[in-house]
Amino acid sequence: MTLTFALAIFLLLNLIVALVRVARGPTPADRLLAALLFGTTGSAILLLLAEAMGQPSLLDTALVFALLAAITGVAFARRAWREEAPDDEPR
Amino acid sequence: MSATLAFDLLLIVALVWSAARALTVADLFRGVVLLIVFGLLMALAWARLGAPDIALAEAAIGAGLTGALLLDAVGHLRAKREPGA
Amino acid sequence: MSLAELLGDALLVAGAAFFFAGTVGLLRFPDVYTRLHALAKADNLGLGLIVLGLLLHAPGWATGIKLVLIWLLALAASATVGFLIARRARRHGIAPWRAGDGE
Amino acid sequence: MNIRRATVRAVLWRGVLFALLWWALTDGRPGSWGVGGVSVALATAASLALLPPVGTCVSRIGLVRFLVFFFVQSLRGGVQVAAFALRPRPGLRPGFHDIALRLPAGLGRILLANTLSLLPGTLSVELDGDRLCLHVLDETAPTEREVRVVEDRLAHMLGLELDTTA
Repeated sequence: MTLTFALAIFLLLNLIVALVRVARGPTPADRLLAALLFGTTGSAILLLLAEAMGQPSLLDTALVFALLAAITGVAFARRAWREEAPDDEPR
Repeated sequence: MSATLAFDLLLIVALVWSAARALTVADLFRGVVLLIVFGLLMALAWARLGAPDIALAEAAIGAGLTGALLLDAVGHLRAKREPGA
Repeated sequence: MSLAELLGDALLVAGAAFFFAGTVGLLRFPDVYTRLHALAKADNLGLGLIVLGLLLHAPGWATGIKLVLIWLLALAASATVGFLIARRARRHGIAPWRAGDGE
Repeated sequence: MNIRRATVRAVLWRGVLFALLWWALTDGRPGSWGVGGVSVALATAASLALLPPVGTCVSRIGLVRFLVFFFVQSLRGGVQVAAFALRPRPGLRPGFHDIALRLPAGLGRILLANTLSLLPGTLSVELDGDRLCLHVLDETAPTEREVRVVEDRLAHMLGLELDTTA
């Protein structure tokens, strides 16, 4: 087991734990954090996979992840979140 | 258990979890967020399967573009509902 | 194993450690603003260290520039999205947690 | 006259930058420069439309100094957040902090807001006119002093005048 692959597994575990937390909420703002998570952790996993699997073209996918984090984040914040979801009580 | 198998199993669990949640959740906004999460995890799965080009397309179209459009649609639906509510 | 590779491995492990700290922060911090702090700072530093570690393994300039570009994009994305989320949250009246409120 | 020279300089610098970007993205393969040339030209045109060249030029020493400062500070920021997260009792004392900016409106302020989000203990929440609202992790920290330092460095890098009366 190479170090890069072990770290990729560790980061995936991190991502999943964080995603479960983000999906719980409680406010819509907490859910939007998923965009940030994938931008950083997702592209880090892809970078490590590119090294571990010897596939440099995965770097392009990581680039798209980082770019999309910005686009979905802006779409989230500017377009979708006009009011509180009915079942979301702000703390 | 080999390292690759561990990674793939984790990914599968996360994929099934996000897909099931996206389908069963009542609130539209949460559903769309979970769909985007599913799309990005799917891109990771394509990367693991050795198909970086499909991973690219999945992340850009499946998660990014579709997600942004659906989020916009949710926003419009809410804006429409607001005056009547 | 050369010194550069050893240093690269150390940087990769350090980067993963910061990602771990970011996740712990996300789980433990009390409100959305403090969670944004955790993600914007710890995760970006983690990604930066991983990029630096991979640079020491990297086979050439083009790959190196691409790696740095990924980090810069992630930085810009977190700063922008973090700002937008925090602004929205405040305009929607999500109250910040204050010391003494209890978790 | 000065404006025209600034434009020429901007076109040259940005063109070189985009060409370098294209080279990196295509892993230096020579066959793609047909599409690449068109892309570089379009990207330069788009960047000129979106961000018109400013009269002042970016100081190179300032840029390097700012980058070094940024790296050191973001390392500090990450360590600080990690310490807060991993301590048995986080001991957070968060709060909002309003600051009057001395930088002129435009690129400088946007860069400042984005930089502060990545620096220790601060997160930009609202940029309204010349007021910047920050969320800080520790209310007792000397936030204002740190913001002034970043402002000075940014102004030095971009060749901007600070409004010291504010």
